[in-house]
Amino acid sequence: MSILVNKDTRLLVQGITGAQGQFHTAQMLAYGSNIVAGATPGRGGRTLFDRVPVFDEVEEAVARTGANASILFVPAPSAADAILETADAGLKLIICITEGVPALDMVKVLHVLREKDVTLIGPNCPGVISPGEWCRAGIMPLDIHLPGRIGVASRSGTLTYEAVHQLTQAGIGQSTCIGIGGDQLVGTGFVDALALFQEDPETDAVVLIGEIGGVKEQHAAEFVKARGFTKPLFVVVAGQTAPPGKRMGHAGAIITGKAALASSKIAALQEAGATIIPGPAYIGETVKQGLR
Amino acid sequence: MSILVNKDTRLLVQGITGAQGQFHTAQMLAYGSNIVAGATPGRGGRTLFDRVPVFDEVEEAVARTGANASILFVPAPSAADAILETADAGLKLIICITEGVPALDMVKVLHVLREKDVTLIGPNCPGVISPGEWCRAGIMPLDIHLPGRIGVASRSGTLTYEAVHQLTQAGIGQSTCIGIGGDQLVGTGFVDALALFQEDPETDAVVLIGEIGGVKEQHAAEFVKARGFTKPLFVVVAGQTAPPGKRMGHAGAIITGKAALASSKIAALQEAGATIIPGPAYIGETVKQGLR
Amino acid sequence: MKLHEYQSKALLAMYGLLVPHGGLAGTPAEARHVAERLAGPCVVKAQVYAGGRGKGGGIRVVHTPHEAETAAAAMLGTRLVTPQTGPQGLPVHHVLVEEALDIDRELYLGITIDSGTESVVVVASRAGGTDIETVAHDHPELILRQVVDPVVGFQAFQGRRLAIDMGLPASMARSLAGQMLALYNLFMAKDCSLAEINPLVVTTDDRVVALDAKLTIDDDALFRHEDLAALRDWDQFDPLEARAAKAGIAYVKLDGDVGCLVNGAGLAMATMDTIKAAGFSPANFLDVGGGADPQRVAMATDIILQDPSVKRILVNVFGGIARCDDIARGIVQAIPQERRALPMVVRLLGTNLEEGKAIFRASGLNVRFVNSLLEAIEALQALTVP
Amino acid sequence: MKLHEYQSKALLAMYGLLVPHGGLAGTPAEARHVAERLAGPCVVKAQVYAGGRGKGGGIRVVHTPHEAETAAAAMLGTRLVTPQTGPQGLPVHHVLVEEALDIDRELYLGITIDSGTESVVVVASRAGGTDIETVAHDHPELILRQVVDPVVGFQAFQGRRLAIDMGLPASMARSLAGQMLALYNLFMAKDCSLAEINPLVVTTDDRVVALDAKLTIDDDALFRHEDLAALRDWDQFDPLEARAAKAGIAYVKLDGDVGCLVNGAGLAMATMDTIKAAGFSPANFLDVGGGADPQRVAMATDIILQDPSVKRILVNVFGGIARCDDIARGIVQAIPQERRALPMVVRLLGTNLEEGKAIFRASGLNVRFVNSLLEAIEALQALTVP
Repeated sequence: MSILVNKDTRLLVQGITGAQGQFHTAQMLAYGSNIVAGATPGRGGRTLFDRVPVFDEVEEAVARTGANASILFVPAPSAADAILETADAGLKLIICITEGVPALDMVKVLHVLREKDVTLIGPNCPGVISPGEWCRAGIMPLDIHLPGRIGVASRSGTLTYEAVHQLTQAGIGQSTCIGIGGDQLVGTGFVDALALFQEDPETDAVVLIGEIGGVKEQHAAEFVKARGFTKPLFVVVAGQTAPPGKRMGHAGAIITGKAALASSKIAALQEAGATIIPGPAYIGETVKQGLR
Repeated sequence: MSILVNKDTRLLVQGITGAQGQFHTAQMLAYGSNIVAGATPGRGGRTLFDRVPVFDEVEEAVARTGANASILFVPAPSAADAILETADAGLKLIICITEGVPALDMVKVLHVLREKDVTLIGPNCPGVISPGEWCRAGIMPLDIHLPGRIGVASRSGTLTYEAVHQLTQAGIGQSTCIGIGGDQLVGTGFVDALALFQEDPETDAVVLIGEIGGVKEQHAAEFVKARGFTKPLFVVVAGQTAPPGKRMGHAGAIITGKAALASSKIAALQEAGATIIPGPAYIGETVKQGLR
Repeated sequence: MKLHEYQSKALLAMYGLLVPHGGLAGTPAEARHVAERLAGPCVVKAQVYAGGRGKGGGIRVVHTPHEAETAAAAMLGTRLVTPQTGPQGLPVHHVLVEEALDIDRELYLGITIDSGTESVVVVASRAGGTDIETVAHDHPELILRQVVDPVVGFQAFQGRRLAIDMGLPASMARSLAGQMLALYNLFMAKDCSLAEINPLVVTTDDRVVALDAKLTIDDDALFRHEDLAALRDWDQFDPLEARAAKAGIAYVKLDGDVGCLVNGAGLAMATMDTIKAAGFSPANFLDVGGGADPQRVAMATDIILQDPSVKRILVNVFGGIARCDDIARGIVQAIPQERRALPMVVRLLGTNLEEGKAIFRASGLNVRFVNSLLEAIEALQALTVP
Repeated sequence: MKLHEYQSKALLAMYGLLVPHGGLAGTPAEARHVAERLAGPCVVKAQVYAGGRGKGGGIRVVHTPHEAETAAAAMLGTRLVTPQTGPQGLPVHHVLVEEALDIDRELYLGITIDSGTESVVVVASRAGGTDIETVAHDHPELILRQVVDPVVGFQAFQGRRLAIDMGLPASMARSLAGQMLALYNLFMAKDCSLAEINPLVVTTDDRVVALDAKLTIDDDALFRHEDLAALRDWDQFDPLEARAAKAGIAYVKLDGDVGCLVNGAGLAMATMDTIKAAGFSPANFLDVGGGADPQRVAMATDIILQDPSVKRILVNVFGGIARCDDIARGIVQAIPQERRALPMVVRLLGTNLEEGKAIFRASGLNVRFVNSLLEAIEALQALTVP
């Protein structure tokens, strides 16, 4: 088992005709993901990779192919529209890879999605992969994952890969790995991810990779303290050496206020009972020892 | 018993310091309504009628007096703000007398109220009165009501008074009378009112006074057909002689399309099993005979 | 509040919609000048607050500036009668002279507020250029709707969906969606209650152009659109209706002979129904509005009397707040000596009822008091008209 | 993207907020002219992308046009150092000369996006004129917040509530609420990520004026604000950071001596943490961004090398998509002959790893390959710097 995506996921790819969309569709197909349709406005009617029909509209794609989840590679200016189109078509899982979505677009979009009970992963995220189910709805490297029973949740893309790589090198397989996205506003936070992992009988423990900025890690700590998540939790927070007041790439990765400091986040999670990984280099090692 | 307002209603009056607010507050007090507070921004600190403290803010008025419902006599440009302020302060029943609220304001306000589960009566309505409970949260004449077991729901103000007057003259008392308001967009429709009357053990039958324009009467008919309302229902629809395409005062009272015609509404309600009152002059008479 | 076509199109253009090139003309010579500037076949369109102008001769295709001048001369200064104006027609003070376009398809695009969903809805149809209510009745499947979520507003995907469902090629869907979004932005910014482009045409060179446009602004929102409020063209109103509107009285001229003066729109309609039940026809709808103060009542009475068809009057004021003596004073004051014999049925409820009756009695007016609508029916039937 | 104070105030004024009378000056003479026009005591304010200007001598109160000229001359052309700029300071190319006001109270007003409530929040405090983060830490009870419902936007009642809770008289609450609404409208229309007025002053004659203003525009939304995007003042950036930003590389100069080149912001921070764990300090944060194509990698390498503090380099590119030979080529191409001895620890993962290694080996660069972050720590510790 796994969370969010599995063998029954029938994936739609929006923005499939763009360079990134095509490249990652090929990669997802190679991994084994069940991609049933693509959609790009104005580009419908063709078939890609000899098997993926492309539609103009999401509504039509869903009606014709039974797609039940969608992954978005659309340009940032169209991302809000594409997410809303997907929600309007009735899909309950949307994975938005797109980077650079305006924050005020997300304020409105999230308000609508909360009303409709739609799960959004991202935006500005690497997506979701469930290795044991051979379902990759994302852009992560193909060859670093190992089927297993550890969940991974992270705000960063490449740092997630790093964590997964260390786990796999240490012989520790993953149930599902989620990149929740680097933006300030994302659809699914650490708390949501932990709640899903808690319910998943095939996830034994979770590795959470935090970052400076925001209060997402503190929310996770509160959730754990409130017994919303009771499995072993391993935590690393990146950016311990980042100076305050400087923007570090991600929209969210800027330290403002004490709560945003790595040390505050680590303290909160430690108090909640999580095992603190001493640094990004020690993820595999720490989890391996902790699971003994 | 009654619906919406009763002896336990602790009423706040917003816009209490205006001419209309003061006049009707005096009338409501005279009737016996339990008015616990008033509110007008910038006019807080005084006491009206030797017993009603006035506050600047609704939040403060609620906190200090335990008000649990509010009636609004605010200028139309401020109505949306005042309704939202009241909902934000936690009140679950808001009666908006104000006429002339822009329709697009109401589109947004209603969206918020639906999310918060707040009951709004109006705008552009005469309010609600429960004669047996001596609670008048409205602007209806004081001396036409009679405590009893018939519910009244109407889109019009003075036509409601006419209907109530005829009932009282015929010796038929009322449980609660609601003017749902003459605008196209109102918080509580006929369907909501019928649902409340259905649940009220002290209401035996309902008089519904419809008008040309819109489809509110058809919605009521569907609700009755679906057995949402099963008590005796008496119906009159005003505007049978109004010519199509002309605006008749109310924002909503314009006939556009067949559904808006009085005849369409009457047919729908008749099919749903309602007793049709042959004309506005025959309300008391018809109900009296029907109840025998 | 309605706007003229040319006013509507100016707003459309401001919000990024394509409208035909053209210009407004108040004289035949100006119409010729506009046509000269446009250099090609033109359309001359009478500017009145009503549709159906084509059927009334209010839209003419012309091929030369001279023809434009002639067509404008035939319209300007006349009253245009269309199926929507009534027999008296509406005065034509301006014509709009526009380039004629080569049209491939005619679409319908409208935005309004839907009380069922309590939302703004965008309505579109491939059957543009005709009366949309007829289309809705005969071919409901041709009417497409998209409900707008108030949180995010109209979205491009909704526009593309409407375009594709109207049968347009996917390649045009994006630009049409853009036009719809522009109209939506206008609708919201200007507090419209209706924004209608019928037809929205696709030209043979694939441009999407608003050939006609009709905006109605929410009267209740005019307080925040003073610029628009100033555009109201009172000449397009029945003079009595205009006078009433300016005084805050809702008055609609009808074709019967019983004048009625009522407070409240619902009661006014009920009173009209009662007049009909008595075997008569109402001469008007009149809601004197809240409070019914003496000045307003006098003004309302005078407006009713200005209608030469009025042979009798039914007053139905259901007060509580209204003081009957005030109402009586207002009516008595407004009725001139020569109309004192006009039979009136008066039903009043409110404070100072006896004082009001006394004022009527002292006035010498031909008044019959009744206590209910049922009595009003009887009284109307018993009236002898002088 | 930050805006200068004068640019922010121009937008504030456009949205109906009161700002002090004043004018921008690029020369001391211009400053004198503005002061002459204002005729009274003035404030001369250096225009830089940083706060804390008062402490750095970037804000001067002057009483005559001559004093204004002198104050401007002292600022213009210098680099202003404030607690927020770092020791190198920021260049002053313009000063804002404004009327001095008689101030009764100083308030704080800010609008930003709160990730907790996923909403726009309006923040206000009676403790304006000071560092708001210090207030938030020392006196959290003085920080007031109102969450904005995205359906209806900021409401007047929220503004009145903030005003009253800040201790303002109810009589002023309405006008202050109006100013808040104006700032909210600006925030939404211009896609701000931060709109801050600190202080918002109440003058002794009860006017509410924005004495300072700081707007930050959401970089991700600049595609719909081309006019604002053009206002970016590259002179206010560290030259290397500016060059990186123009190339789409996220680079932040730090004070260590280990240059690092990484793909991904999270991994870049993790790499910095790893450098620290090895007992060194990072010279920079650098996220080369998606794809890591050879040109970008070369540009990133060159930017790192421009920093004279850099004594060694750690490359950490976790590919999948990235081709290691491309990355190797980019780095090799960017390192000039005289820096070839610079010790580098390289950790690559991706396709064509062996080809990449071969290119490094053939280049003669002083490269040590590692396979993991743990090995990177060891390798850094084992390095001998020439």
